[in-house]
Amino acid sequence: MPDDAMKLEAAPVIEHTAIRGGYKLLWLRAPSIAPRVKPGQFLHVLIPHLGESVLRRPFSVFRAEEDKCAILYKDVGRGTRTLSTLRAGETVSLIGPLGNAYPDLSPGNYPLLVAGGYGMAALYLVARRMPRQGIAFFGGRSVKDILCIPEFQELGWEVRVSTEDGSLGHPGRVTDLIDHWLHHERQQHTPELFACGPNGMLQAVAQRSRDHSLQAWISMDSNMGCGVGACLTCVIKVKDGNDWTWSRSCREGPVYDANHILWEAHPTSQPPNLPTI
Amino acid sequence: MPDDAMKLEAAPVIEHTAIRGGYKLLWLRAPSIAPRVKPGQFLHVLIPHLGESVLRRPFSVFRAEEDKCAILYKDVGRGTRTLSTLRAGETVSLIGPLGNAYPDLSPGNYPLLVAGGYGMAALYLVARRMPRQGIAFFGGRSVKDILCIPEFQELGWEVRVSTEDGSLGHPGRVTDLIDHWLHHERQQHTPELFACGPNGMLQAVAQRSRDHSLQAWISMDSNMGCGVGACLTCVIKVKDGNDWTWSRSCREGPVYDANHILWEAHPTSQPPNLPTI
Amino acid sequence: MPPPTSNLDLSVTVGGIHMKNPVMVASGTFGYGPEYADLVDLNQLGAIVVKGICLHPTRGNPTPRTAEVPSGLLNAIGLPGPGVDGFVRDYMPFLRNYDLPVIVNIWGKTIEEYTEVASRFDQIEGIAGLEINVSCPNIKEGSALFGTDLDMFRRVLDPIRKATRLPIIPKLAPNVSDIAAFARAAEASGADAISLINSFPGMAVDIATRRPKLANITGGLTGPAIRPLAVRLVWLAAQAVSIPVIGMGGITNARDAAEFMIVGAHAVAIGTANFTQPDTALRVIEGLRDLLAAEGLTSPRELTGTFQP
Amino acid sequence: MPPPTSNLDLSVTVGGIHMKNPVMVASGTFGYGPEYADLVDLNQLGAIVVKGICLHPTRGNPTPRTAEVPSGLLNAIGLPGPGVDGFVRDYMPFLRNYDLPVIVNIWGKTIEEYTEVASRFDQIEGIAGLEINVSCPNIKEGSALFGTDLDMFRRVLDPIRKATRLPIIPKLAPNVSDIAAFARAAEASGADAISLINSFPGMAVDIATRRPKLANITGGLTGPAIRPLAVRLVWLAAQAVSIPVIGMGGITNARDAAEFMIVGAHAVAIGTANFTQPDTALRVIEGLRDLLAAEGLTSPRELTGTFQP
Ligand SMILES: Cc1cc2nc3c(=O)[nH]c(=O)nc-3n(C[C@H](O)[C@H](O)[C@H](O)COP(=O)(O)OP(=O)(O)OC[C@H]3O[C@@H](n4cnc5c(N)ncnc54)[C@H](O)[C@@H]3O)c2cc1C
Ligand SMILES: Cc1cc2nc3c(=O)[nH]c(=O)nc-3n(C[C@H](O)[C@H](O)[C@H](O)COP(=O)(O)OP(=O)(O)OC[C@H]3O[C@@H](n4cnc5c(N)ncnc54)[C@H](O)[C@@H]3O)c2cc1C
Ligand SMILES: Cc1cc2nc3c(=O)[nH]c(=O)nc-3n(C[C@H](O)[C@H](O)[C@H](O)COP(=O)(O)O)c2cc1C
Ligand SMILES: Cc1cc2nc3c(=O)[nH]c(=O)nc-3n(C[C@H](O)[C@H](O)[C@H](O)COP(=O)(O)O)c2cc1C
Ligand code: FES
Ligand code: FES
Repeated sequence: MPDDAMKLEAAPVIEHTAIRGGYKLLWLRAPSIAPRVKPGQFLHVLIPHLGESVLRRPFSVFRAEEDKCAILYKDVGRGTRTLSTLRAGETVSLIGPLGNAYPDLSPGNYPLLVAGGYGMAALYLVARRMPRQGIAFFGGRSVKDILCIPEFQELGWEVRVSTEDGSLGHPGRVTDLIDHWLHHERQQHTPELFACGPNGMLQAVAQRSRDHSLQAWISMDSNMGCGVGACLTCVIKVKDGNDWTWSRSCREGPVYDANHILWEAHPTSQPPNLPTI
Repeated sequence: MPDDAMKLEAAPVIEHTAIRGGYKLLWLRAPSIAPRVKPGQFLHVLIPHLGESVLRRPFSVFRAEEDKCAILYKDVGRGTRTLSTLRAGETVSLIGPLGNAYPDLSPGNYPLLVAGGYGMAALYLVARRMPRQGIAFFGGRSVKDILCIPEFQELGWEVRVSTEDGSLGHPGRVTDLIDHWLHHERQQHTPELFACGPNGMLQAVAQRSRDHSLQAWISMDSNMGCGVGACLTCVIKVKDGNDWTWSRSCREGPVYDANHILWEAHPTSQPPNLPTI
Repeated sequence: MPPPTSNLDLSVTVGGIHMKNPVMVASGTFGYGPEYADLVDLNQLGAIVVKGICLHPTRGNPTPRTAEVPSGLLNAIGLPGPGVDGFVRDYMPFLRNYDLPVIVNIWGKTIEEYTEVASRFDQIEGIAGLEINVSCPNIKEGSALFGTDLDMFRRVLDPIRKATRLPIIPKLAPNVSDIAAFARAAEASGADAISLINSFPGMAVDIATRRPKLANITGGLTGPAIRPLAVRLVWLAAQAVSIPVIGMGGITNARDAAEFMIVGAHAVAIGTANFTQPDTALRVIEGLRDLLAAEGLTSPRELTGTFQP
Repeated sequence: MPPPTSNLDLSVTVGGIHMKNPVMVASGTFGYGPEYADLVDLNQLGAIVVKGICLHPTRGNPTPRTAEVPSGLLNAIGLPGPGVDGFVRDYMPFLRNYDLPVIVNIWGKTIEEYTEVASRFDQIEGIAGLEINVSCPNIKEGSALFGTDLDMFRRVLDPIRKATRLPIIPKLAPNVSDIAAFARAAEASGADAISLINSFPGMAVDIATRRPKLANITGGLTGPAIRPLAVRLVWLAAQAVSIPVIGMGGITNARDAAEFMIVGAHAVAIGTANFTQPDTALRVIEGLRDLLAAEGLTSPRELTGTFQP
């Protein structure tokens, strides 16, 4: 079996605990998958007791150690709400490891992580495996959207936070922090960006990478069907020479060079919030 | 609200325990329903986490005390399997009390209960509320289909058991026991039968009631839709003078005079067992 | 934070029938009224459409009559009922006690029967309108469904229109290639509104016995399984006509109802969901109120047809 | 206690295509072969039907391309693909490594395109047959679907038949009032087998934005939601023809597959369920083996058409 082959595995729940802001941490025993996970890859999870649902749900790998791996997920809808009722001992069907993972840091480069939402989960494994520590920029609406600061700090990373409501760190956008660093602290560093978060944040990162000609890697979130490259649901519009093409974010992605994304196909605005009716 | 009005109630699970032979006992807190349940009535239960299912499932009331009631059910399929995962504290949507209940024992009559399968659950409440104790005849394929013997005995009922494989009590059919009683023990008694079980057993009871012109009440099991009389799914073919009519077993039933049923419309054979594929 | 809802009025008028709100209960899923009255305050419903009625009492199909399937229900009840006189005698006195528009779903085996039933109801006090169920075979003419043959569809509607002054609401059958043509034909025949969709023909088999799960072999599929099919058909029908459209098919909550209204429905009907949760219609009404309030809208009409293709 | 299964042989021959077992994977749900090869031993499948191929490379629809609905999936992928040459170049070398019948699902925008694609594949080594996807609009003639207009259906099949010696398997579209007529037309055109059913047209709306959940507005409904509809259509089609029928629509396990075979299917295809459980086809094969063994049957043919209406 090639080391990068995906596997289908019934993974017992080891531990399932609530973090902050509606996030939960789910530890699974997956000996055929966990040892081979690379940072930025994801698992395609069949949520149990979701009888009316035909699709799995993709989740980035937050931790992967020996035969165990963990996902950090937020209750945003039907599937994740059902997932959150899972008890230790129950098993979950996984497909993984999936996706292309973040590339290694280029020699001599200085790593900057940019995370929003579940991006903090996706990038934590990047931080753990990175040969060199750098700065992690976290952005969110408010303090409850900011996760894992101590975990990143324990790894020796500096964490800089911004919240739109100012409830933690800099009041405003995470890109303010990045811009400030680029203009006043960059010095001789050649930064390399690793980003995961809402499309709006990713596009802003892509903008910086163009303006300052920096290498930036971003993980795109798109709805997925099969997760393995068969259904062509998850396609992202990317540059292809002077032309463009659809790229399967479950196979060729989810991680892309920020400058290859054609954003017009990927809305960056959030839909309005409705009352739960 | 008339005393017999049905109610829709979200009932918290008080206790959920496994009995024998795949049966489970589920205690629910249902203050608006429990106090008004009559023996033979049923609850229409919306099974939680059964997202692909549009129908409730009917279950006879096994116990009803103050604001609590219990059902005794067997895992026979998708819904009951899911029901069996329910934990204390979760709530279940109930409609009840439903159906017409067993009539009171006619003065001077001697009560005989005839139960197969979940009929032991349905008839236990009859036994509890009966002004006078009699004999309870239980039939099943094997010992694991026989439930609640001690519970009936505690109420002062004599319990006579038959199993087809002879693993408990008389080897054979429950009707053998009834016939024996009718021929050798009846003496001056005017028996009145209350039966609940597979159609085959109920038809055999109807036969006895015709042959010996005995009053026999039987609870018919039919698939149900609405449970309240609106959808016309649950109809039973019954005599109507010299003619016949469809009777809604969720409203006019499930309890009928055994002599009113037109059996040709109600198969008494069990489908063959298949491997679970 | 929703804006003040004081000026929000849920009432709608559909084909001349005034309703407190746009949420009805669908024919065959709510009986004739009394069945659910313990659980649902009938005065809160937009309207009730009673189980299909034909000229004379009918018994319907043998059992089993329904089978559960994924996210849906197959039914072949077979239109049992008390007939016109039985319905008027047994149920109208009860229904007249409520402030509730009563829409009678009618059917027949021949054009003459449809016409006769329509004219009989024309005389009855307390009936708000007639929904014409055309998903039945014409036994006189080769048993094609009145609702899948465009010519027969027209030929049954014209005499019904002449036979009654009551609002008539043809209920479209789903298994046609061009739903818009049937919608236009209904409008041309003088229908006051159209309703859709009726159940989709389907079947299920018991693999152990090799026998159909319905005594009638085939039956109609309803419930959430058909919602995406129904939403599309309502969208196509609503674009084809200017009379109001009543949308139904798998509605379980206010979000589902809003989907139908956004693509062009003026009112919606709750069917199979009544069996799952008898108070579905009431929860849909509440949810629509919250949705309209949250968006600062003052009437369901402001939701109807707001689809942005 | 199942009897000895030694004499049980799962193999079937459908339209001249010999398969180890009657379980195929459906077009568009299993890619071109490599995508699931890590998870599923392709040598165990009855056959693979690859994603739809037309003459030239195509890009397909904008996103979003799928939306989950109750017990089903809406898709409007839009038939992206590498074209005939790209497919032969990029995937046939891989597929030839397996002992697996390769059925190519072909489509076109005009009758000429269909014919051209069919004749091109006639020359390619390692192809077992062609499934003809007629659920696409004829852009030359008013964009009615080839699969819903009986005349156009015939007119596209006849030249395809002449253009190739490979077995051809027209794949019927579901949204027609008389499926039997299309089945008979396929047989009359010299088809070696028919397959059904393709996805049902549907749509879903995001109520917050009022926009369709699919960029294409409408899409095809698949998955368990459509199974009762598909079983009925397969039953009707199988009674209408004497060529073999390949049944599909919402199959998730061997019980579902048996339903299709009992009503007349000689083979079945697994579609959407591959996304839920990639090993579904393998589990269906095992389950059918157990079912046949338990009943003492020696071939899937003994299950086909055993329906007792
Ligand atoms: C590569 C990748 C990695 C991800 N990693 C994480 C993670 O580590 N932690 C985390 O909390 N979330 C992660 N997500 C997002 C997660 O997949 C969705 O939140 C989840 O699928 C929502 O499912 P639901 O049923 O709860 O929501 P639904 O009720 O289905 O819908 C709620 C929202 O989720 C979106 N959604 C629904 N289905 C999918 C799907 N199949 N794929 C993507 N979005 C969908 C819908 O568009 C909708 O906006 C990741 C997504 C991708 C594509
Ligand atoms: C009045 C009445 C009282 C009952 N009381 C009890 C009881 O006290 N204890 C008990 O264990 N069982 C009782 N049952 C039977 C119980 O309702 C069924 O076992 C249950 O509905 C099966 O659901 P399921 O989803 O597990 O099975 P499914 O997977 O749905 O099917 C398994 C079997 O159950 C039958 N079934 C499915 N749905 C229904 C339905 N809505 N109504 C009736 N049968 C159905 C099917 O025909 C099939 O044979 C009663 C039934 C009736 C009509
Ligand atoms: C058990 C049952 C009985 C029905 N009876 C009728 C009927 O008598 N006349 C009619 O026009 N439609 C009848 N219908 C169709 C419904 O009115 C409605 O069109 C259909 O169920 C779709 O809505 P739903 O998916 O919300 O159930 C019936 C549906 C069910 C489930
Ligand atoms: C994502 C997706 C893509 C599909 N692509 C094709 C296709 O290219 N050609 C075709 O004939 N059918 C296509 N289909 C239809 C399937 O082959 C099958 O007919 C349908 O999905 C019904 O089976 P199911 O319910 O098991 O999925 C596609 C279905 C899906 C879900
Ligand atoms: S999700 Fe199916 S191709 Fe990516
Ligand atoms: S179950 Fe609906 S009428 Fe009895």
